[in-house]
Amino acid sequence: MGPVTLDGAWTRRWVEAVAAEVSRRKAELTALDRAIGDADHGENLDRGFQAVLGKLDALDDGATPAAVLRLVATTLISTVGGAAGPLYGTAFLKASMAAGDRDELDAPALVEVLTAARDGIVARGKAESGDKTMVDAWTPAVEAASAAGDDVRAALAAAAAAAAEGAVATEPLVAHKGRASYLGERAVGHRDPGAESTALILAAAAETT
Amino acid sequence: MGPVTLDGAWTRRWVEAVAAEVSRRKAELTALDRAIGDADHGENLDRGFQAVLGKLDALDDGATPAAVLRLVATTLISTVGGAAGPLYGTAFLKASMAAGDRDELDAPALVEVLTAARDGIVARGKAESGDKTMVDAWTPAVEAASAAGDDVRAALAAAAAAAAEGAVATEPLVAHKGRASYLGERAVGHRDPGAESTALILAAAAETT
Amino acid sequence: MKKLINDPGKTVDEGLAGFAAAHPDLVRLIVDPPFAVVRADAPLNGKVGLVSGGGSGHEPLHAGFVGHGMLDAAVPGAMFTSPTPDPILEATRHVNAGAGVLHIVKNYTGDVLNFETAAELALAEGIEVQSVIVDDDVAVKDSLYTAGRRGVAGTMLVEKLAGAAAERGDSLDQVAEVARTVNSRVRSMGMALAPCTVPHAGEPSFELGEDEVEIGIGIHGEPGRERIALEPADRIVDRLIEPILEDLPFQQGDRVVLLVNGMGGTPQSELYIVFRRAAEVLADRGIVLARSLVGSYVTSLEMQGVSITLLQVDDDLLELYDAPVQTAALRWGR
Amino acid sequence: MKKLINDPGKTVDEGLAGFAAAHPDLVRLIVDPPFAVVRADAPLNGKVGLVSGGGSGHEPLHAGFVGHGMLDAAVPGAMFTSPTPDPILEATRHVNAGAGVLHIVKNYTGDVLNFETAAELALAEGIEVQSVIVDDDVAVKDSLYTAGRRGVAGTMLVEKLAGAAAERGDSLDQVAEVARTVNSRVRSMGMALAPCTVPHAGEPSFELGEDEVEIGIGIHGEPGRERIALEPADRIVDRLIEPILEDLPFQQGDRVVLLVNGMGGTPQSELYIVFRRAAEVLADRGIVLARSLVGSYVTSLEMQGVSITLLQVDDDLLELYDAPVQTAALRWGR
Ligand SMILES: Nc1ncnc2c1ncn2[C@@H]1O[C@H](COP(=O)(O)OP(=O)(O)O)[C@@H](O)[C@H]1O
Ligand SMILES: Nc1ncnc2c1ncn2[C@@H]1O[C@H](COP(=O)(O)OP(=O)(O)O)[C@@H](O)[C@H]1O
Ligand SMILES: [Mg+2]
Ligand SMILES: [Mg+2]
Ligand SMILES: [Mg+2]
Ligand SMILES: [Mg+2]
Repeated sequence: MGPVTLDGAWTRRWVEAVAAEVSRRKAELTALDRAIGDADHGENLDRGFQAVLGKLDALDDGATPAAVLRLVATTLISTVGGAAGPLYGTAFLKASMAAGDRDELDAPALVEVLTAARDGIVARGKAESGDKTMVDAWTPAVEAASAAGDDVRAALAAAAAAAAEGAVATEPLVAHKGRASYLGERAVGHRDPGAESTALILAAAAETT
Repeated sequence: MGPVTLDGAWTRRWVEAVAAEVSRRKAELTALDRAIGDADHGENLDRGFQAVLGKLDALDDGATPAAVLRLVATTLISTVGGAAGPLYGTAFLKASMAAGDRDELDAPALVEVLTAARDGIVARGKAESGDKTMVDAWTPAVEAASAAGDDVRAALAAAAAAAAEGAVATEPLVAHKGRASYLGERAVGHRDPGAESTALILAAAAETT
Repeated sequence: MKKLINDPGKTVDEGLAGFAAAHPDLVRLIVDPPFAVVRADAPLNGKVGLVSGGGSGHEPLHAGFVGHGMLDAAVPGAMFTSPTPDPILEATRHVNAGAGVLHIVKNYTGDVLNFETAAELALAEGIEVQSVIVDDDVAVKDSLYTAGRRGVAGTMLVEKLAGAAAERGDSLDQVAEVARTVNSRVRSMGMALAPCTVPHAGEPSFELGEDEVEIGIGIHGEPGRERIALEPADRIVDRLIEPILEDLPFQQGDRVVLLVNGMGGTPQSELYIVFRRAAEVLADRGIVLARSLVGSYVTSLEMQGVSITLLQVDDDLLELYDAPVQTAALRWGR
Repeated sequence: MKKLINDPGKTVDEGLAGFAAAHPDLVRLIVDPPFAVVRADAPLNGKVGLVSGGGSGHEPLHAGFVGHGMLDAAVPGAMFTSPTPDPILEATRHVNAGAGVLHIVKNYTGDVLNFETAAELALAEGIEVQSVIVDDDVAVKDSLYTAGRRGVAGTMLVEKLAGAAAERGDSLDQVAEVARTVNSRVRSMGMALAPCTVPHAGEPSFELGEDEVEIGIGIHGEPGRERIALEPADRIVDRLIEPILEDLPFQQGDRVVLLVNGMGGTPQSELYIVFRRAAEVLADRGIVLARSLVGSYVTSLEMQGVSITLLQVDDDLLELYDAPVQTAALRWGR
């Protein structure tokens, strides 16, 4: 694959890819949530990203990454609801603020953006690593991206791989946050739906050219 | 079998046999009622005849057939409820009145008693033959008993056989009375539960020695 | 069968004991002979007494409607089985305050026969009794070839309006007349998505395939008019309301009370989806929605389904509908 | 999945449209942004506004409690999903009459976060907002290792008593104090015999074997504390009420409101069987049954099951409980 430039157009393609993937894997995400939650995570995210799709067209062609991210943030906040709505909403909002007025993101900027997103989630939801939440996909992703060096493509790939592993690694955990925390030991053996959707979002980023 | 005398003791044995049979076939009667009614006929009769059993002991040893029949009548009226309670209650009440102060019933008296029971049911429920009710077991039974001549045992056997046939013969009918009448054509193919319980009651009489 | 019960044979008794324990301000329980639920302050001097009853399993009907402005006594039978004459007679005695007693009887052979006997026995004791038979269910053809229409959800409106008439001091004749008028102007029809299970029977009253619904269901788990494939709610509402509208018939300019009644296991949101369509149909016909009532009032245990009831009202009936009522299941104005 | 719905994606909207059509005397519907149910006569000059809300599927909570003496607005989210901040903010604006607005929030991560955002936005507009988090469910351990106790059926008592306080003219601080006091004295626990099916999901939220029940169930179809073999109702009541009694703890001589709440698909007779045993346990402990409430108020669609709630009351709280309320689902005193 050629060199990738994470400009506004890329950001838009990425968001479109996320929307397509969420739609395709909606039932799977909801099934994860049925096991240890309330069976709506796929439905919630799909409602949100479909709304995002509907609003992307209204953006300027030359919109910056930050502008796209902000649109995602406000749309998720006003359409998703549940826990994931404010958490992902905050993540995209903080990401947008970190992106600032840059026209494109290089590797260090990407790390800043991912870090801001993760910190936003932690600030809102107060989850720590190992609490069996989406944080368990975000934190390894941030760390892997930082360690990946100056190649933004490599950073994205590393983040996606780490998020995927992080999601799998939630399976043996007892949950301490979110609905799954009501279950105690009974949550063991199930993957956290939010961690899985985070892996999906970052995988879509790595695959977006 | 030896000659039978339908005295008070016989009447009591017959009622005990009915109670035992209703108890044994409760589920079957209820299943018939489930198909074209409300799934309680076996339960209703069993509640009633169990109550009768509980009161039989209080009767004098020398109680006449009428006294036993009256006890059955008042107990069924006050414990069965539904359609079958008043109908069987009236049947036993009229039967008791027809038995009068006789110490035992010969064949003509038996025919009088059965006729009174049937007439009581018709007077209360207004059903005609062919309406797919217990009347379709009672009427053939009364006719067969009248035609059976002077042997009371033969009269009982004829009544039981005719009631059983009458119950089977309700199967192809559309109902015009009781809950099954709500079903129209959908009642076709099902036996009327009340006709079946009438057959049971008369079969028990034929078998009581 | 999974139920919150102890002994299947004791569900009615224990449920009533709980009911009486929860509402001592409204009712007391007569337990000998078992069972009747009587208004706590009965008999009320000079007031006509209202008694209804029938098989259990339709709660809150009838016990939930005992109280100021509605019934004076409710006589519950065994599950889905009309009560025997004894408790009906006993309830009649308890609520007789010298002005006579009205029996409100749903039209089922068993109910009619048992109330008939009780009324005869009461008359023999010198209690003046009148009976009104409720038969609002248009799912059943009223003809020589059936036991006649069943009494279903419209019964609660007969009880409400006749109860209000009694409360304002109407005579027995007048209260009976109100009950008959309401019965002549009320029509209902119901359907089921899923059957209920009577505790002592242990299995569902009928079977429905994964995509089937039963139209014209009764409230005793007896099968209905026809079995059709599941359809959208709006279409089902149309199937229920059309025969109702045609029957009276209800006409443009009529004012109605619309009762959307859950069969016991239906979520409230679905009742309101049904209500929405029913109100739309009425508006299309130029029929005026005077009052609305949505809830699970005349049920069949945990059956899933709904019934629609329309009552044609004039100013008098509306005044009776609006009059204060204070019962466990229906309450307004006090 | 058999339901009385049209489009699974429209059940909430259509249900609300029906609700508003049925109760124009009590509420009006704000549809932009969709959706909030607002008291028909809001804003009421000088009165503190009460707003609650949460995922749909728990009807009559919260919309059924909008009206005189209870909520000023209810904000329903998608099925089992907390609403977003926009409609919460819009509802807050509508009921603000200058005396401030109280948000009553069930303790779920999503509800807390979305109400938090709405409250911040409202404050930024100059509307005084306070929030009370309801967390009455003793099935969940309240510790650093969980999201904390859930808000379940006790929520309706918080809404009732805080609503009465607002109606009598209490200030925002006072109303919030009443809400917090009620929350500190109310405890609940629930169980399920059978799960519900969220329309868009199309399959049950969890599976239960033919003889299994789920103890400590939440109201979102999320699994409970433990799964046990079906037991008699009395034994199940004991399992629910013991942890409740121990928690506060409730003690001899305490006066309580006992709420037996159906989860949506439970027949009323079973609720009263449960009530009977619960009242018996209280009597055994010398706890005084001050008031009783039995019905399906805080539900999970058609889930079969029950929850028990105890609220410890004094004269003040009892006065607030008894104060007139006029809403679609709870009504007395007017
Ligand atoms: N406090 C929290 N911090 C971080 N993530 C959380 C927190 N609570 C829940 N989550 C995430 O949200 C996901 C559930 O989202 P969703 O199902 O859409 O919301 P809800 O739980 O309100 O139904 C969980 O799988 C988890 O990853
Ligand atoms: N009008 C009637 N005349 C004669 N028999 C009747 C009449 N109505 C009902 N029955 C009989 O009663 C039986 C039903 O009894 P049961 O199930 O105990 O009462 P219910 O119908 O009230 O549940 C029917 O099978 C029928 O034989
Ligand atoms: Mg969820
Ligand atoms: Mg029957
Ligand atoms: Mg019956
Ligand atoms: Mg949710």
